[in-house]
Amino acid sequence: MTQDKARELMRAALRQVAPDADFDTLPASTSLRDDLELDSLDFENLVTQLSERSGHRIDEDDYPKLTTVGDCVDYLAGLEASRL
Amino acid sequence: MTTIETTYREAMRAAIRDALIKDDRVFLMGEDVGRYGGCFAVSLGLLEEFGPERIRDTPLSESAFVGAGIGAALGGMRPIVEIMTVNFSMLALDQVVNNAATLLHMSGGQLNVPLVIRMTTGAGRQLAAQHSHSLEGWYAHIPGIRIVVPATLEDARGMLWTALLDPDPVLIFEPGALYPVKGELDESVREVDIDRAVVRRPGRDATVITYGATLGTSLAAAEELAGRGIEVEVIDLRTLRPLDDATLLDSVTRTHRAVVVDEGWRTGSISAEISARITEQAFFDLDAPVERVCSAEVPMPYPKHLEDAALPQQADIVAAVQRTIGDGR
Amino acid sequence: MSAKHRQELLRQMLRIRRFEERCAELYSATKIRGFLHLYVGEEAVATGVIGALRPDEPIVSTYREHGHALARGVPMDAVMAEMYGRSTGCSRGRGGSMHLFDADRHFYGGNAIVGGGLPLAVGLGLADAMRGSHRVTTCFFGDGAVAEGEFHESVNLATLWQLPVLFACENNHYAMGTALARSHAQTDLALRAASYGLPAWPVDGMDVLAVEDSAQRAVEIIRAGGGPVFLELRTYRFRAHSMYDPDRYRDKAEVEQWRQRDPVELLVTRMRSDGELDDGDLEALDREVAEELVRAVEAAEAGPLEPVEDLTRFVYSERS
Amino acid sequence: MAAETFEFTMPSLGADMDEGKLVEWLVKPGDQVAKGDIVAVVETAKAIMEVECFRAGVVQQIIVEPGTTVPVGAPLATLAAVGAPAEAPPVAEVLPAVPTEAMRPEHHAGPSGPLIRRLADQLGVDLTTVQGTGSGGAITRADVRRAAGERAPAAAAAAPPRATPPSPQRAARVANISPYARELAERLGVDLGTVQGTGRGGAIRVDDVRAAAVAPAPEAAAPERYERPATVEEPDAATRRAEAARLTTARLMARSKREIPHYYLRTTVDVTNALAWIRDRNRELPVAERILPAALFLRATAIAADQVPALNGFWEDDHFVPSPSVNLGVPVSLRGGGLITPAIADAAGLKLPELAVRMRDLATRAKTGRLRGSELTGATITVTNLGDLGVELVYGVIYPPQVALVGVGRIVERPWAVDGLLGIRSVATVTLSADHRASDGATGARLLDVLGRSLSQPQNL
Repeated sequence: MTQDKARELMRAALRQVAPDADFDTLPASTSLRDDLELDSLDFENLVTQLSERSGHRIDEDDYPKLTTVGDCVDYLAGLEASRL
Repeated sequence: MTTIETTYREAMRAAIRDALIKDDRVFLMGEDVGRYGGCFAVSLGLLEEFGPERIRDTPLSESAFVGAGIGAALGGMRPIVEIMTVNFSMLALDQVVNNAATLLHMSGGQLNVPLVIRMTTGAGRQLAAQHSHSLEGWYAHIPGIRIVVPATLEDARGMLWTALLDPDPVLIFEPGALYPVKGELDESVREVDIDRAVVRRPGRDATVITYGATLGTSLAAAEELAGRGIEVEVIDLRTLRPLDDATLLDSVTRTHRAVVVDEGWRTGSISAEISARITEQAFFDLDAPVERVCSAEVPMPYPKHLEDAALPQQADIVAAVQRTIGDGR
Repeated sequence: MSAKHRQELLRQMLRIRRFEERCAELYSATKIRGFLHLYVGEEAVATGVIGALRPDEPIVSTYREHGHALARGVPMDAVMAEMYGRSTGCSRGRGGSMHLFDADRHFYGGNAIVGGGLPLAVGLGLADAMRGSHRVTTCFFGDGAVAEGEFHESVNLATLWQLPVLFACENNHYAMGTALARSHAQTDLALRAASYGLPAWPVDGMDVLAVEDSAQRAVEIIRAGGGPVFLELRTYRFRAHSMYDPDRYRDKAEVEQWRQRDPVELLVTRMRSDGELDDGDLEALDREVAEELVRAVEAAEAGPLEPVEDLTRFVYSERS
Repeated sequence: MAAETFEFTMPSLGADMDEGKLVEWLVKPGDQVAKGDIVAVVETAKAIMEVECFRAGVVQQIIVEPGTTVPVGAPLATLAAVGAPAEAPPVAEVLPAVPTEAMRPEHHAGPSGPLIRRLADQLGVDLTTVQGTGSGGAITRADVRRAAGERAPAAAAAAPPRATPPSPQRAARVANISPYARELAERLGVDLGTVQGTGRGGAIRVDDVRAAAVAPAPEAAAPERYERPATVEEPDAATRRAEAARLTTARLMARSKREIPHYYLRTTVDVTNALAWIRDRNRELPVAERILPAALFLRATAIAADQVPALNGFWEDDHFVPSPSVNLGVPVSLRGGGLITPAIADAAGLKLPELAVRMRDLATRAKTGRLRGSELTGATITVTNLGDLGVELVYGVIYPPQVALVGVGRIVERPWAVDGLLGIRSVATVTLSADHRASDGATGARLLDVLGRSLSQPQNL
């Protein structure tokens, strides 16, 4: 999946969970937990959004790889194109 | 306008003197109003100026001299009958209720009773149970008479003449605690309206409705609350019958909260009537139940600390307003 | 005392007697409701006392007041209409039997509170006195009222201020169910009134001529500025206290004994013996009174009820 | 020409007399009666009275026998008139101007009191068809019911079955709302379901509505309660809502501290097995239904509250009111600040997976303001979990009128002895804040004990 597609997917998912966050202004290093103050429920909902939108089931084992916004985009880009 | 320094007592005396001068049908009758100068010195000096025919000391016969006042009014005079205090007025209740209030209606409109009865009311000077009543609310229950309560120097000076002009009986209740109150009075005041309540202090967050001696306490409570950012509107009823619903409702529909302060006992009181009228006519504007601050339902005790505990205090009014603003309880 | 005048006294007493008897019937037929206190037997008092008054001299009465109202000249149909509660009644139908009012005729009404009228009469007298007038205000009240505080206060105040008031005490010997001796330690009411320092004497209340004579003397004293006078008019009611009273507290013999001195019969006998009255005159009087009564009842029956919309009128004066 | 006859009727002997009982006749047919003679004795409610006849006549026929009660105006006897014709018309013929109740002739039916008449109206029974069995032929309630019963038995069957009586315990309290708050809510387009009440007993007040208002519609002339001096620009809706939420919580917490004597207990729980169990479960569950660790503590609290009912209910009017169901209060922090505490009803009956889904749904809707009004009230015990934010130990403040609150800290790795061997375990500190008016330490300890043990056997969560 291309970087842009991944970014677009992340923006859509994040708007569901943290509508007040303005995705375009967020640097890649923005921490989901600390900067965006997502609690475990918000994070779980974000992962659910990313899984459904990307068509890939993101397992709990990969959670550590999704600490910052940049991580998420890179993780998504690493997935092959969506199977949907 | 030029103002004079005077007391509530002197303002009322000036009003009586003024009326005696203006209309020779006017005369003052009551216990110790002449030679003694009035139990509360309101009629001091009037006997010397107007003579015993028009300043008439009566025997201790409330029923007879109040009834005689009614009869004299039927006979074309304009009597001012003074009952020393509301506490003794019960001896003349039959004449007030069954004759003064009733004759015009019962006679099919034939017999007017243009009579003014004045009496003191209220507690606050450790006079104990039999001398501390506040029963103006009883009288406000009776159709056919008007009930007014002057709480300011201006009202004390101006209400009497308006009452004397009224073709129907008017009872003026003077809070005994206010007689010594001193202040500035517009020298030109002769006659004031007795149909309207008056906003003594504008406000936004709650309406405190009161009259007579508790007006001062309510204004003090409003000052205290202002310090906490709560702007209270204080209304002086001035007339208990008829009640000026319009002024009350205009205020409550703006503030959405109401506290009624009444020195009478709360059961079947004028405060109960006001609360009922607000609920009946402004229910959908209320953000909290109407609160009432009244005297404790006890015969007034003699010792000061108990009398103070029984009477509506500033702190009680502040707490009541807080309850309407809502402190979560 | 001319024959013509005595005939007028008889006519007044007959009017009262027939009126009261008709009221009893109409009450039984539920035409008159509420309380009804009849004056049968006491006609001489109203006729004699009010006969001595000028038309503009105020009268304050009690709930046994039909005789006073008729004697003062309140029209019979206005009184009957009032008993029917019709708006053509003398109090607009609002007062009923116990509250007849006629301001134009200075009839300040019945009062259902025993003794309630006494202070009013003192006040009316006070108003006249303050304007230098010795016009007499007459207050009727019963022996029961003499036990009320208001009686003591009023007679004392009127005497203290020398007010032009005639205290006319109709002592019919019973305060509802309580005989005189069982409600007064001192049953000589005239003697008792005298203690307040005003002229007071008893009068035979069954003899209209004696009543008129006493009333005349009392009124002269008052008009001359002599202050109030108290008359104890000893009389008797031939019927129960009211229509609702089984009247078992009086024994029949006592009633019979007083009936022997029926005030109407007393005058008829006196006039007959003085050749002032023959059967024809009496029949004519009876017919005249009966016709007046029939007209009054018909007028009352036809009288309109006050519209409900007027219920609150006159609670306070209507601002012109 | 036959002599004119007239009726002697039952007289009215008092203002409140409707009927009278004829006790005795003092005359018999043929007797001569003069005007005003006493002819009979009548008994009323008050007394026995002698009754006079107002017209002279000769008694013809006795209509009513002694001992009979008849209404006022009913004919008692007939007499032949005698004496001058000019006599006023007999009373009976004068038409009553106002037909009084007593005068209107009822058919053959006996007299009936107002209550009987009202019952007849209710049951649609025509009284004139009813035969009275009471004394003097009076119609009794039984007579009316029998008449109603015979007439339409089917009607009774058609009556809807009585609704099952509400459960004796108090149903979950529905939020009250002040009249002005309701009106303002309509005017500002606020869905009352999203509003948390701060007034007495959880009542919704105008401040609560203002707080929930998304776009504050132009209120009527009334000036705004939070009127700021002109210099400060108007705060946006979210800030205003947070501010109100802050006020809501502030009032509730202040009341709690003022009224409730809290006592606090603490325990540390080994959740290693439980975490492993849910990790395995999550591998099979769809992402949207993954079980969050927080759900573990909700499930454990539900089980414990179910087994220790003394901590599950309300303190009201100076006594404890137990709740039949366990409704878990779940505080949810809103983005931008503030707290809202919806409740999961009947949590004890939900297994862990189901409870986890309910929790996620409720919390998500709470954050987006789409809760129903009923979900905001009725919590019987609350579980506050600050593990997310790295806090290890939290002593919470109880939500009045509840009597207990469970606090959950962060899950941390700690050295831990298991069967005598030292190892690294995942543990969390769980606390209990409880109302000492409603329960004592021993009861509180039992709840924490049950909670801890249930976490150690995840398979039956």
